[in-house]
Amino acid sequence: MAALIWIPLILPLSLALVSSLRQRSSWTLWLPVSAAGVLLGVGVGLILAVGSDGPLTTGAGLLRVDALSAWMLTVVGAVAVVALWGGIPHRTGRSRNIGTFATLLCLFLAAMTLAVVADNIGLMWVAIELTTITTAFLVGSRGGHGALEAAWKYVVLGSMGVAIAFLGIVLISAASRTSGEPSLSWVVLLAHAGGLDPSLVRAGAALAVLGFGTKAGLAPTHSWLPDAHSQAPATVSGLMSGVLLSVAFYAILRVQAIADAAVGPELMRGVLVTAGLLSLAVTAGLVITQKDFKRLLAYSSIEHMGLLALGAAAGGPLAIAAVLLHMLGHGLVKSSMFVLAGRILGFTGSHQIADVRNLLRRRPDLGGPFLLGAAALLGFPPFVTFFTEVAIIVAGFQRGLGWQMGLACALLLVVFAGIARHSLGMTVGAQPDLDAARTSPAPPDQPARFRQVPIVLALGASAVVGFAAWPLTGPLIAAVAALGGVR
Amino acid sequence: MSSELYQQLLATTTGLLLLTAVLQVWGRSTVRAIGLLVIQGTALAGLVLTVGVQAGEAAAPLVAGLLFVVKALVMPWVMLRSARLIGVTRERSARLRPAVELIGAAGLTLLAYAVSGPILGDTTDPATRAVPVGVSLVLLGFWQLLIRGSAITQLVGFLMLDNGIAAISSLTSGGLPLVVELGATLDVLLVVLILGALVVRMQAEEGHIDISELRELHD
Amino acid sequence: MTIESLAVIVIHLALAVTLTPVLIGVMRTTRARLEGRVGGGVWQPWRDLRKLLSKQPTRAPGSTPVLTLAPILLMASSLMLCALIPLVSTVALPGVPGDLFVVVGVLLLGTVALALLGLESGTAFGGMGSSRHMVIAALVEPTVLLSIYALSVPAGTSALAAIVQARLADSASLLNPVSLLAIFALVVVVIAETGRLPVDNPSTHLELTMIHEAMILESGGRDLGWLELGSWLRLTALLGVVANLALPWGVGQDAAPLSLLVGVAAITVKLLVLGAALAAAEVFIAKLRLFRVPELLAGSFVMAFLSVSASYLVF
Amino acid sequence: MTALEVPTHLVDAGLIAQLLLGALAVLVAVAAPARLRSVLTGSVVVLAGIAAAVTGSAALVGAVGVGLQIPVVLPLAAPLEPLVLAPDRLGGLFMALAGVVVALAALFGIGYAHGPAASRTGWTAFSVFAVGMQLVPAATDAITFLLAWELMAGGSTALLLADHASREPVRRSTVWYSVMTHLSFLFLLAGFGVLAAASGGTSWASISGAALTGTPATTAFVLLVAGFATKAGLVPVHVWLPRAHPEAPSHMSAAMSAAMVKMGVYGLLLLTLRLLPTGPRWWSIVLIALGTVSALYGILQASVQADLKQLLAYSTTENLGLITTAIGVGLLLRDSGQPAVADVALVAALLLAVSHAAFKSVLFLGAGSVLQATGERDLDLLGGLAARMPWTSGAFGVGALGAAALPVTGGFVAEWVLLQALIHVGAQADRLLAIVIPITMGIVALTIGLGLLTFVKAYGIGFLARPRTPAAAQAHEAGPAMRSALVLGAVLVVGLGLAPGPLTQALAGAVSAGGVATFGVTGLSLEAVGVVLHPVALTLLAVAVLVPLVAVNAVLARRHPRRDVTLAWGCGGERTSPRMEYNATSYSEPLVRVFRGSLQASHVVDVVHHDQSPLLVEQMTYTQETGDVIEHRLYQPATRLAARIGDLARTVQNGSIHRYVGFSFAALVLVLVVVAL
Repeated sequence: MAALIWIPLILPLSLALVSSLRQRSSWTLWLPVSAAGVLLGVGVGLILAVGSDGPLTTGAGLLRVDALSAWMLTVVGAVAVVALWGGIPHRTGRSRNIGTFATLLCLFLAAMTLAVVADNIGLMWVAIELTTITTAFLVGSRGGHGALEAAWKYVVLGSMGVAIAFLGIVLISAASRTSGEPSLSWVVLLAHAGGLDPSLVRAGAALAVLGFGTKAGLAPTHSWLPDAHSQAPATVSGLMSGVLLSVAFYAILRVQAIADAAVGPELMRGVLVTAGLLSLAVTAGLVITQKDFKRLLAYSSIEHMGLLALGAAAGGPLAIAAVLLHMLGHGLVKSSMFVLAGRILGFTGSHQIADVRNLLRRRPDLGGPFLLGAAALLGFPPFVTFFTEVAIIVAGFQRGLGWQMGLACALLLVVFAGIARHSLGMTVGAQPDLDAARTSPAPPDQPARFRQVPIVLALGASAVVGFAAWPLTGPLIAAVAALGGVR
Repeated sequence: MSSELYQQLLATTTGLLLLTAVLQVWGRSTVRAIGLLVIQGTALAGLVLTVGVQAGEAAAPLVAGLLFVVKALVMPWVMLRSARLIGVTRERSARLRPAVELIGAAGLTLLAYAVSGPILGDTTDPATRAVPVGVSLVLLGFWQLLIRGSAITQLVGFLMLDNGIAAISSLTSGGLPLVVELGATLDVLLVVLILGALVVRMQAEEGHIDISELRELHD
Repeated sequence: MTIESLAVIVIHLALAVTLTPVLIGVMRTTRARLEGRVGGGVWQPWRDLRKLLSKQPTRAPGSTPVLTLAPILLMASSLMLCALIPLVSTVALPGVPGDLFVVVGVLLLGTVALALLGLESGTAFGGMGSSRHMVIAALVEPTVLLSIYALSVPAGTSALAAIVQARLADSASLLNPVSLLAIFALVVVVIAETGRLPVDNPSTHLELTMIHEAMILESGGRDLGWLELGSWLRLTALLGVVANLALPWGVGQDAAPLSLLVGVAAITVKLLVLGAALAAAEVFIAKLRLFRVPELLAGSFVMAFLSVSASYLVF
Repeated sequence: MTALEVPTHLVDAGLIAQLLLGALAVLVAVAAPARLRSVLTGSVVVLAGIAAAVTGSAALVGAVGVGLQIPVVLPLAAPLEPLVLAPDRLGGLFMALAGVVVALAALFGIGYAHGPAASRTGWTAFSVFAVGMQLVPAATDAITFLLAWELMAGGSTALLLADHASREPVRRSTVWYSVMTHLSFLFLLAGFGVLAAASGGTSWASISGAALTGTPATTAFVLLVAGFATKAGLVPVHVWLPRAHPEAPSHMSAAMSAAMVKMGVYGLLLLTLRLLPTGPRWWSIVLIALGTVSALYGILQASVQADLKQLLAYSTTENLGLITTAIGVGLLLRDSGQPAVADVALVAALLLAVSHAAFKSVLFLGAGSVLQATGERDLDLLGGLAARMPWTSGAFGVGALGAAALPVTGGFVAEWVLLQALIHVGAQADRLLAIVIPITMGIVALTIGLGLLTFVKAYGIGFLARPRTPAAAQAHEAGPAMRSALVLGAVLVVGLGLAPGPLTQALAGAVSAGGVATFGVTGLSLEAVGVVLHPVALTLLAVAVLVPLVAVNAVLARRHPRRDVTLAWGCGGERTSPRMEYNATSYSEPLVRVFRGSLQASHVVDVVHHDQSPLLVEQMTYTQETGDVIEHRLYQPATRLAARIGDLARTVQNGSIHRYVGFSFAALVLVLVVVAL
C-alpha cells in the first residue's frame, strides 16, 4: 500500500516532463487536471488504507502518511481539480508557454504532495519553499508591471517568511538534541516531546508558526497575498488560496502539536490567537472600501485563515476537526470563486468592482454561482463553512477564549458587511448597463455548460459535505487523533 | 581538533560573518555588497566545516563544500551577472540616513544578543555561545531588506538572512539531515535565480530596479 | 339573572335614546340663555332629528359601502356603550360585565367609523377632520387607560359595574386624591372624545377650526341624523359613566323595579345637571388652537398617571 | 388541563413530512415548467406549512416524539451534542404559527408570484426559507437552532433579491438586511458560545441543567437578547425591517413579518423561560425598556409613513415591542412573587404573537394584492380601492381592525389580556413595580392610540374616497388563490377574536401558566385575576342592538331612498380634483407637529412663480421627509466611521514592499522578544 504514496509524487513529475516537451499543445492543460484527479483518488485510497492498516511509511522513513496526511492529500486533490479544471480557458490560442504553465502546475502539485506526505519538518519546509518557486513564475506569468511587481513581492516576502520558518525548524532540531535522538520527524518529535529543550522549542515553534504563517497568509505577514492573488491567473489564485494556504496551515498544525506537547498550549495559543485576530482585523479593515474583486477574494482568504488560526488556538477535537473540514470547504469554494473571478475578468476586462454590474442579469452563468459562492464564504448553511465557523467559535468559547471570540465575531460582522456589499453590488442591481455594447453576453454554448461542471461540483460538494457524517466523520476524527489527540 | 583551535576558528568565522554583515549595511555599492557575500559565504562554509569536524560528522566537508560553492560562488556570480546585465552598481537613493541605518544595525545586534541568551539558556558550548552572531545576521538581513530600495541589495539582504540561518543551524544543531540541507540549499539557489531573473525583467520593463517604486498594487 | 340583565339593558337603551336629545336641548338652551340668546328650546334636537331621518341621503358615483355603513356603525357603537355601562343599575350580563377595556374598544369602533366616513367624503375638509379627530383620539388613549387603571386598582377589577359597586360601598374613597385625579382626567377625556370646548367647538362651522363637523360635512339626510344621534349618545354614555363614578349614589344594585326607578331618576337628574354645568362652563372657555390641545391632553395624562402612582404609593 | 391523546410519533412524522415536502418543493421549483411552477411549488409549500401547523399543534398540546437527528460531519464531541429536532410545547406553538403563515403566504404566492419571484430561484428560496423557519422552534440544541436560523436567513435574503433587476433600492435593502441578519446571527453565536462554555453542552437540556448564574449568564443574556431583538426588529436594531419588508415580494413580506420576526420572540421566551430562568430582576427591566421603546417608536414611525408596506413594517416593530414588553412584565412579576399575574402577562405575549401573525399576514397580503393591481404602494397615490377590490378591501379592513386592536378581533383579545395583566399587578409593596408598571401602561396606551390612527389612515386613505391616480382607478380584484388566502387570514383574525378561550388555554400550557380557562365554549376567563371576556356574548349583544337599528334604517330607506348625485363631494359644489383629497402625508401632519422632536421631519416647499408676476404662483410642491432618528444618529455615524477606518486601513496595504517587510520584521522581533522573556 505504501507504494500509493509515490504515485502522487511521481505522476505529476512525469506529466510535468510531458508537458514541458509539448510546449504549444493546449491539451497539456489537462495534464495537471488529471494529476489532481489522481491525487484526489490516491488521497481517498490512502484514507481507506490508513483507516484499516494505520500509518504507512516509505522512502527510508522520510515519507509517512497518517490519517491527517491522507486527509490533506484529499483536500489538495479535490481543490486542485476544481481550480485546474475550472481554469482551463474556453478557447486557447496556440501560445508558446502553455506547456510551461502546465509543467509548473504539475510541479506545484508534486511539491504540495511532498509537503503533505513528508514525515520530516525539514523536508516539508523544502517542499513548501518549492511551491514558492513554482508559483513565482505562475504569479508572474501574465506579464506586465502588476504581475512583475506581484511576483517580486511574493517571492521576497514568501521566501523571507519561509526563511523564518527554517530558523524555527533549526531551533526545533536543536531542541531535539536534548532528548537524545536528534530528529525532525513528526512522529519522533511528538513521541519525545517531553524531552525537548523547552526554551528552544518555544522559540523554534513560534518562529516556525510565524514563518509558515507567512505562507498561510496570516497577518501581519500576509502582505504578499492580495497582490499575488490579484495578479495571478485565476487557476493559480485558486490553487494558492485553496491549496497552498491550507498546506501551510497544515504545517502550522503539525508544529503546534509538537509545541503543545512539549511546552503546553499557552504559547501557541497566544501566537495563533494574535495572528487570527489580526488577520480578521486586516480583512475587516480592507474589505470595507475594497475596489478590486480579486483582492476582495484574497482578503477573504486571509479572513478564513484567521478563522483557522483561531480554531487551532482553541484546540480540542471539535475545533481541530472543524479546522480540517474548513480547509476543504474553504478550498472548494474559494477556488471556484477565483475561477469565476477569472471569467468575470475575461467578460468585463476589469478588476474593478465598480466596473462589474448586474452580473445576475447579464451573465447569470457567472453571477449566480458567484453569489452562491459568496454566501458559502460568508458561512450560510447548508454550506459546510457554516458548521465549521460555528464549531470554531463555540469551541473557542468553551476553551476559554471568550473575549477573543467575541472580538472575532465583531470583526466577522464587518467582513460580512464588506463582502456582502461588494458581491451584491457586482451581481444585482437595476441600473442600466452603460457598457452593454462592449460586453454583450456570449451565446451560451455547450462548452460553456461543460465549464460550469467543476464549479457546480465544488459548490454542491461544499453544500452537502457538512451533512456527510457517513463517510467523513471517521477519517476526520482519525486525522485529529494523528495530531496528538485530545488536549 | 584541539579545543583552542576550535574556538579560534569559531571566533574567526563568526567574526567574519558579523563583520561582513555590518559592512553590508554600511556601504552603498552593490558590487562591494556582492563581494562581501563571497567572504560571508566562505566564512559560513568554514564555520560549518569547523562545527562538523568538531562533531565528527562525516558529511561535514560535503555540506561545507556545497555551501561554499553555492553561497560563495554561484549566488554572488548570478547576482553580479544580473547587476552587470542591467548596469547598476550603486544604490540610487537612501531611504534612511546612513547614521540611522548603522545605529539600527547596532541596536539589532544588541537585540540579537539579548534574546539569544534566554532562548539558548546557560551553556558553555562555544558553538552555542556564538549563536547570537547568526541571529544578528538574520536581523541585519531583515534590516537590509527593510532599508534598501534596490532590488539587488534586497537580494543581498535576503542572502544574509539565509546565511544567518545556516550559521545558527550549524551552531545549534550541528546541521540538519543531509537531504534537508541539500533541499534547502537548492531552494535558496532557485529563489536567487528567480529573483535574479525578475531583476533583469524589471530593468527591461520598468527601466529601473528601485523596488520602492513598485507600488502599483495597493489598496 | 340573564332576563333581569336584559331588562336592565333595554331600560338603558330606552332611557339613553329618549334622554339624549333632551340633554342636548338642555345644554344648548343653557348656553343660549347664558349668552343672552333665546335658543331653540329644549325639544329642538328632537325635532331636528326627526326632520333629518325623514330626508333622503345622497350617494356619489364610486362611493364605497362605508358611506352607508359608517352612520349605522356609529349608532351601534353608541348604543352598545349605553348598554354596557351601568347607567341605571349595576346588573350586567354574565360574561359581559361592562369591562372598561371593552367599553373603550366599543367607543373606539365608533370613533373609527366617524374617521373613515370623514375620509370617504373625499374632500379636504373630511380628511382634515378625520386626521385631527384621530390624533386627538390617539393622544387621549393614555389618559383613558390610565384613569381606568387608577379606578380599577382599589376595586381589583376593570369591570365597570364592580367599580361602581365598590365605590358605593366605600364612599370614603370618593374624595381621596386617587379618585379626584382620575375623575378629573376622565372629564378631560369626555370633553375630548365628544368634541366639546375647548377641544372642539360643537357649534362652529368655521372650516379651519372644525373637527367633528368637518367629518360629517358631506353627509345629509338620514345619514346625518344617525351621525348626530350617535354622537349625542356618546356624550350621554360618557357623561353617565363620569357621573356614576363620581357620584355613585342612586345607581341600582339589583333589578328590582324600585331600585330601577330610583336609578332612572338619579341618572336623569345627574345627566341633566352635569350637562347644564358643562354647557355653562363652555360659555367661559375659548377653543384651544389645535396644536395646544396636546398640552391639555398631556396635563390630563399626568393627572391620570399621578392618580395611578398615588393608588400604589399613598394607599 | 389534561394532555390530549395524540399518537406519540405524530411529531416525528410531521417533522419528516416537513423536510420531505421542503425537498420536494425545491425539486418541483427546479424541475417544473415555468407555467406550472407557481401552482405546483406553491401547493407543496402550502402542504409543508400545513404539516408544520399540525405538527406544531400536536406538540403544543403535549405530544412528544423521539426526535429527528441531523447527521453532521463534525465529531459531536463536547461541547457539541447531537443535532436533534424535537419541538416542545412552546416550540410547537411557534412551529404551528410559522406553518399557518407559510401556508397562507404560499397560497397567496401561487397567484401573486410573477417575474423573478416565480422563478426557480424565487420558489427555491421561499421553500428553503419556509422549512428553515418552521424548524427553528423544533431545535433542541444551539447548533440545530442556528442551522435552521441561518437557512431561514439565507432563503429570505435570496428571495428579497427577487426584484433586484427592476428596482434599484432592492440592492441596498438586501445589504442592510443581510448585514443586520448576520449581526443577529453573530450575537446568537457568541451568546450560545458563552452558554456552551459555561454549561459544557449545547443542548437546551444541558444548558438549563447547568442553572447558570453570574457573569456567564449575564453575558449570554445580553448577547442573546441583542441577537433575538435584531431578528424581532426591536429598536435600535430595527433598521432592516422598514427596508426589507417593502422591497420583498409581498407574500414574502407577509411571511417575514408575521412569522420570521416571531422567531426572535421564540428565542426570547426560550432564553428567559428555559435556558436562564433565574436571572436578576434588571433583565426584565431591560426587556420592558426594549419593548416599550420599540412599541412607541415603531408606531410613531408607522403613523407618519406614506408607503403602505413601510407602514406595516414599522407597525411590526411596534407589535414586537408590545410582545417583548409583555414578556418583560411577566418575568418581572415572576421575580416579584406574583406568579399568577406573571402567567397572564406571558399568555398575553403569546396571544399578541399569534394575533399579530394573523392580522399582519392579511395586511401584507392585502398590500401585495394592491401592489399587483395598481403597481403602487404609496398611499398618496392610491384611493378608492374599496369599490374596485371588495375582497381585498374587506380582508385588509379586518386586518386593520385587528392591528388597531378593536373588538372583536384577535388583536383586541391579546391587548385586553395584556392590559388585564398590567392593572392586576399588586404594586403596593414594591416601589419598582409602582414606577415601572404605570409607565409601561402609559406607553402601551399611547401605542394603542397611535395604532388606531395609523390603521385608520392606512385603510381610509388607501381604500376609501376617490382614486388619486389612474393606476388606482384601474385597479382590479385579485385572483382566486390570492383571494382565498386573504379571506382565510381574515377569518383567522376574527376567529381568534371571537373564540379566544380554547386557544389561550393551549397557549398557557406552552409557558406552563395556570389560571387561564375557557369561559363557556369560546370565552376566555383569566381565573388568576378574576376577569372574563366573552366576545361571542358581546357580539350577540351587538347583534341585538343592531337588528332594531337596521330595521328602522331599512324602513326609512324604503320610504326615503338614497339619491344618486353627481355633484356630491366638495361641499356639493363643482367636482374637485382628487388631488385635493387629504392624503397620507397630510393625514399625519398634526402628528408630525406634535412629535416633531422624535420624528424630525423636514419640509420643503417649492414654489414656481408665474412668468408675468412674482406675486402669482403657478405651482407649489410640498415634500415632507420623516427620517429615522436612530438611523441618523446611530447607523450613519457608524457607517461613516467604518468608511474612515477602511480608508485608514488602506495605508496598511499601501504597496510599499518595505512596509510589508517591516510588518514581518516587527512580528519576528516581537516573537523573539516574547519567547525570550
